[in-house]
Amino acid sequence: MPEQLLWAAEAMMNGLMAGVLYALVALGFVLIFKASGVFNYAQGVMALFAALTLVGIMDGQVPFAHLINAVFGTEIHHFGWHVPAILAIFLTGVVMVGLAIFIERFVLRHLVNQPDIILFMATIGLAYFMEGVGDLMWGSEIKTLDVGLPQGISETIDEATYNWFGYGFFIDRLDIVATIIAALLVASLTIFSQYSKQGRALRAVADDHQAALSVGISLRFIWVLVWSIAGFVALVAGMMWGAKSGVQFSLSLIALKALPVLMLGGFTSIPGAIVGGLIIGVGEKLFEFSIGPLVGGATENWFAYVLALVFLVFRPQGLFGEKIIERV
Amino acid sequence: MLYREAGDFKTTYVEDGQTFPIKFDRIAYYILLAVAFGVVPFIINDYWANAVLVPFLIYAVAAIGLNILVGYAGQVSLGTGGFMAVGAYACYKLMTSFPEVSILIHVVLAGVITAAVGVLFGLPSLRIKGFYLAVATLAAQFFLVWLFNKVPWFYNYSASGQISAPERTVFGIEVTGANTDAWAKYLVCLIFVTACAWLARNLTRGTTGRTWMAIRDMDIAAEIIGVNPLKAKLTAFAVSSFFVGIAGALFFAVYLGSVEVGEVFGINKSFLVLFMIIIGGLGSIFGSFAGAAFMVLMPVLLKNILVGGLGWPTDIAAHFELVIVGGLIVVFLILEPHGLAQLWRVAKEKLRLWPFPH
Amino acid sequence: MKLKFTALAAAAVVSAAAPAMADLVFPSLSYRTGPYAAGGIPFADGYADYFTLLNERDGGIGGEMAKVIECETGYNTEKGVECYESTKGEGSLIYQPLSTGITYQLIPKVTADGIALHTMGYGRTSAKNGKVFSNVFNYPANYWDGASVAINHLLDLNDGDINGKKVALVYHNSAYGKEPIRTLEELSAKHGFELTTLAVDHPGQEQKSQWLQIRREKPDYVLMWGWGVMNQVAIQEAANIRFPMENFIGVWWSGGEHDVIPAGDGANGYKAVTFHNVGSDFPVFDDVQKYVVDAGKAAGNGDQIGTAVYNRGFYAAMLAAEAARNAQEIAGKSDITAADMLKGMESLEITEERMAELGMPNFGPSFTVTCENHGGPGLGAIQQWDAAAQEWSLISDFAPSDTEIIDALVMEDSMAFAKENNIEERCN
Amino acid sequence: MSAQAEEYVTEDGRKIGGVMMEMKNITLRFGGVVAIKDISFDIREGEIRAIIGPNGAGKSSMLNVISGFYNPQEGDVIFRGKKRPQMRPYKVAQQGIARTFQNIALFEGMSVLDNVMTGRLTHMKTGMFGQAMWWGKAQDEEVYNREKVEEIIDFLEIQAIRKTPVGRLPYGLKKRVELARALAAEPKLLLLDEPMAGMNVEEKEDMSRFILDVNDEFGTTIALIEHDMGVVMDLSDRVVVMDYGKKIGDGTPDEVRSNQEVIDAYLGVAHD
Repeated sequence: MPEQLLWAAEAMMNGLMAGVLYALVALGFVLIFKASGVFNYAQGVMALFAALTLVGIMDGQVPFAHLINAVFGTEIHHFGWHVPAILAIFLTGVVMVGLAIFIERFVLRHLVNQPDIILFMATIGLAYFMEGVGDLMWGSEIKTLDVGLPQGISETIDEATYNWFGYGFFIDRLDIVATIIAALLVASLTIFSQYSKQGRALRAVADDHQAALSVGISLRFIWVLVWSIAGFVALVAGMMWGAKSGVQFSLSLIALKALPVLMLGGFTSIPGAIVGGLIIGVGEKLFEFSIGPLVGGATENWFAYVLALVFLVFRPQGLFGEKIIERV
Repeated sequence: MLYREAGDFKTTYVEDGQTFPIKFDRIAYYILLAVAFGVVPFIINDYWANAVLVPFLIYAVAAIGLNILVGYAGQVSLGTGGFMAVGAYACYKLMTSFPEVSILIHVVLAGVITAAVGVLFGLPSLRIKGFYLAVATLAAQFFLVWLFNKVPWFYNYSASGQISAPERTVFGIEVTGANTDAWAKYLVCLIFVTACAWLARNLTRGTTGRTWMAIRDMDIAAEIIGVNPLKAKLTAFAVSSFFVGIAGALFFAVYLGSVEVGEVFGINKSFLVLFMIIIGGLGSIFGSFAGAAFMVLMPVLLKNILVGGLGWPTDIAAHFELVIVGGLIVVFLILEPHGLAQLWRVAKEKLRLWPFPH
Repeated sequence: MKLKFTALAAAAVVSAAAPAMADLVFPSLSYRTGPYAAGGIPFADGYADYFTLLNERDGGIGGEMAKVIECETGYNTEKGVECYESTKGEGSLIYQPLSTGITYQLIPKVTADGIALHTMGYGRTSAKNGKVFSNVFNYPANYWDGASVAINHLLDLNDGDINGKKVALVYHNSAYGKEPIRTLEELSAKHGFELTTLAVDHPGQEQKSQWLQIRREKPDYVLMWGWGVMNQVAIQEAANIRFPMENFIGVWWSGGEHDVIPAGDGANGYKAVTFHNVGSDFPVFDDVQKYVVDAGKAAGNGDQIGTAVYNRGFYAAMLAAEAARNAQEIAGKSDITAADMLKGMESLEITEERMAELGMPNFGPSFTVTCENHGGPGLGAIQQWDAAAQEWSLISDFAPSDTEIIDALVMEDSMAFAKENNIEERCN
Repeated sequence: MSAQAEEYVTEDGRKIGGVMMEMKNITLRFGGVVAIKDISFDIREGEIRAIIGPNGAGKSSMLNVISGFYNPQEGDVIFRGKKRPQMRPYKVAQQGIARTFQNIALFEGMSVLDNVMTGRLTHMKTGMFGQAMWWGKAQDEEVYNREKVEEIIDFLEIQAIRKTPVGRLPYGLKKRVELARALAAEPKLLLLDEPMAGMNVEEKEDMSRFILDVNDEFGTTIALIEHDMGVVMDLSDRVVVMDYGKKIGDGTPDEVRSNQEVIDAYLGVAHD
């Protein structure tokens, strides 16, 4: 049935778009894991924190207003100004760099050479901490994020596909923008890591900590750098998702969407994150489209994991990994 | 010099292998058991039982279970919530299908069923390792929760999708349902905790424990010296899930009385139990208790201090609670990555020498 | 260090357990944190503000000061249990747990402890049957009423004939979300509309698949049982696919300001079922401004007054206060106990006159509670969102649900519960 | 092939029996790389058999084939007259083949005693349930095996460190603990992968003594890889020489020493 095929194609297109966003979040994980061996569970909360900060700055909210009011009995809420989106994004970027320095200074520096699981746990502690601080700073109600991103159906595509196939595809304009931004981000990150001095240092550290140290690369600088980049990636991800749902606690759960991508693509592979994201996005949408109605729907959450799991059982080295030769 | 081991010689291998080789520890342990069984049930009230002790004991069972898998066998799992749900739903189905059978048997059977499910989801561990396995167990977490939510048979087709524990008695004393006395709840959980801790201790100090630890420390070498990795990993999943299933069954039947799977056994539960064993100490039964105590008591204590004691608004207190718990976790990991159990060990070593440190 | 910890623990527990009687205690199990804080904050504010108003303006209820003990649950069942256990010893009269999970927890507990539980527009629907659920009340409306009221609205729109129309239900894939399905199935059999259900898994950030399906299948109407972030995303996605918003009806938990505002103009025309009035255009709010907000005693910033969920909390407090007043009359004393409160609730009568007296004319439906019927008549109305004015308004009167179908369902479910738990019917 | 008789008694009075294990035309590849190329040799009951060769000759791969860790693409492994099917390493261990590793592979998180006890896993028979109950069978078994292990601990003179976590031990002791673990299995065939690598002369002497004692007292057949030619020639009854995955020599130490190909390989004559 051609109609079914068209629908499947539409689901697939949307899956690809969703996949790009998953890839973006996964990218944040990969960067940090590559450079510091940390499985950063706080990535999702970083997205929430970044988006909260962005909205807070744009609306001129007073940080910790609720706390200050409760302690001093004052009634302050807003500075009364509105910061343009571009400037606010820049300022949020600065805050995320500050956060990276804070994390390096107070957490990572003290946990050098600890086992992976300890570092992983530390980031979970960090996630709690940042969630609490974010709430204290900006309040826990839902905030509307409007940085001027377009939303809604893209009529051009709708019309074009209608003329071609007799069925108009639905593509969200936000998704298109997100795809472009994500693609740009990935490209610039690749260029950065390939051609800049810091990028080379980054790759050196990813390859071998000890060797990198011995040729005079500052590990601390690299850590601050990757956490800053990851913070910025989180900001972009937070913006994309926040534009749709408003900025709220649930943003932090997008980390869960990135984990199957990591399994599929590998914790250390940037191309893996991208291709993995696309596979997961398309896979879960197609499954929900085809099998979902038969089993009652709402399958996307677990299907992504099961897909990655099955894939790994048959190919333990992941998407782009070399075949593992075990040695003793 | 109260706490010492000098002069406390072991003349047989049996004595050398016992759980508390130091006499002082042994006495302290028996006193603790005596107080837990003989004193606490008489002074416990609803608040202490429902808000502190019962959840602590149940989480301790779950933590022991997860510690076997993560701490002893080295297989990181984030599916604890899902496995607890299996225990809870198995217990519910058993309770409603065979009302004449004792609830205690149902709880144990729920553990057995969970063990079977655990083995099933443990199979990928033969091919997948480390964080990849951890993420893979999330598949179990999400799938199981989805399943129990989706298939009405599991909740007896009730309109609400909630499962509620009917009233059941042991020796004529109610242990589930609304009219259960605080002490009865407490005692049931205490019995299970004691039994589970004893079983776990026996398994981990003997052949099975060494098999698990060998797999954890170096799986390839373990296989070459004769450990069947399939058997070792799957038994770890089975035993771990058995305990986790018991914890889930108790959580549902004795502690909460009614649950909805997504809310109670969601992914947060998995992380919470993982927290417990890491804060408490991986590969330590004592650590499982310490971690459970820490994670159950800490929020209650903070809440009572901040809201009850200092009179802060509840939301600010709740936010601070997150900040403090998160901060404490990080501080703990920095100060003592091997958890409370290691802290305790170090303290004991200091005590041995005290007051003559040289 | 260890000593200090124990001492602190002891001190904390003592302070938690110390009874402070004499006031009328209304515990408020709120959630100002966590994923659902956006709904929890205004409700808790409204609940607290009403009692503050009574204390400040009237000197309490019947001369007794009302005391609200707030306890943060974070929408977490275990914390809810802790809250219940730590407050029940303080002479609490009525619990409003604000979460289906905690409600199920507390149903057996309050029954054993003899305290009233009021679950207004949530919780266990079949608790309406007072013969089985002695301590649980869910007036004035429950989920099944909500589903029926929504369908009634569709009947009104189509001159009473929705035969062959396609209705889709988008629901949160949880016990809560599944509540209306059974009722809708019965109604679909009765009225001949075609029902499709679309589950959205928690948390609901990603709903492309569901809305693509809606776009393909073009249902005439979409109903929603959403919660948390699912609401905002669903409304945004509906706007994205250009689904006509006036054909999109949410339950009351999908009908707050915070649910529609993030979608901006796209949300214009969206409807929701409600069992209480919206807006700040009531005389009582002038008093709130005067006695509570201006006096610096408001629970929140004071800017939530009139929002849908604030009003719901406010309304819940009003019903609780009225029940307490009724209980005082019956008991003939002002310092009532939890047992008196139960009697007060079981014979509660809310009339139009009484609401007008309270400065809240037409704030909710008028109804009476009896021993057999703890759920009232199941009256609901439809509210609609005006994106330009940024406000909800009622577009229908409070009208009854299809009691014929719902009562049968209530009976079936409550009887099953009674059988499972060996409960004898009362009120005979 | 070596020209010795089927069974004989060595000068120092040890009995060398018939063929215990025979490697027949073994070829092992990793992708395109050939690690072992068509090698055949045998190991006899009771002898000390050495495998030598320059770095990258494929010695360790050969040991891994024997212990079942690698499965050769071609060739047969014949153990005690029966062709061994492809089997997992733990099954090989259960047949009575134990080994040590080039880069020590001890269980760092466990004590010395526990490490050595793992060596006895193949002798533990109590089921899970029995172990969970502990009292009775499991405890008896534990004590019996503990006694066996204590014998080995005494034999290798590591009594003082039995409760020490392995991670804290110096290199030489770790090597000894690893030997203890392998011995605890009471193996029929013991594989030693560079037992003396990284040791000083004194430690080497100790280790050589242990190896000879093991062979002498328990009658254990030993196959070892070693770089130190002096040690190899002193210890072993027969030597296989490998180079670039091929066998270039096989025989008694004296025979091998005079083999021209071996001399070339060791003196680094260019391959043509």
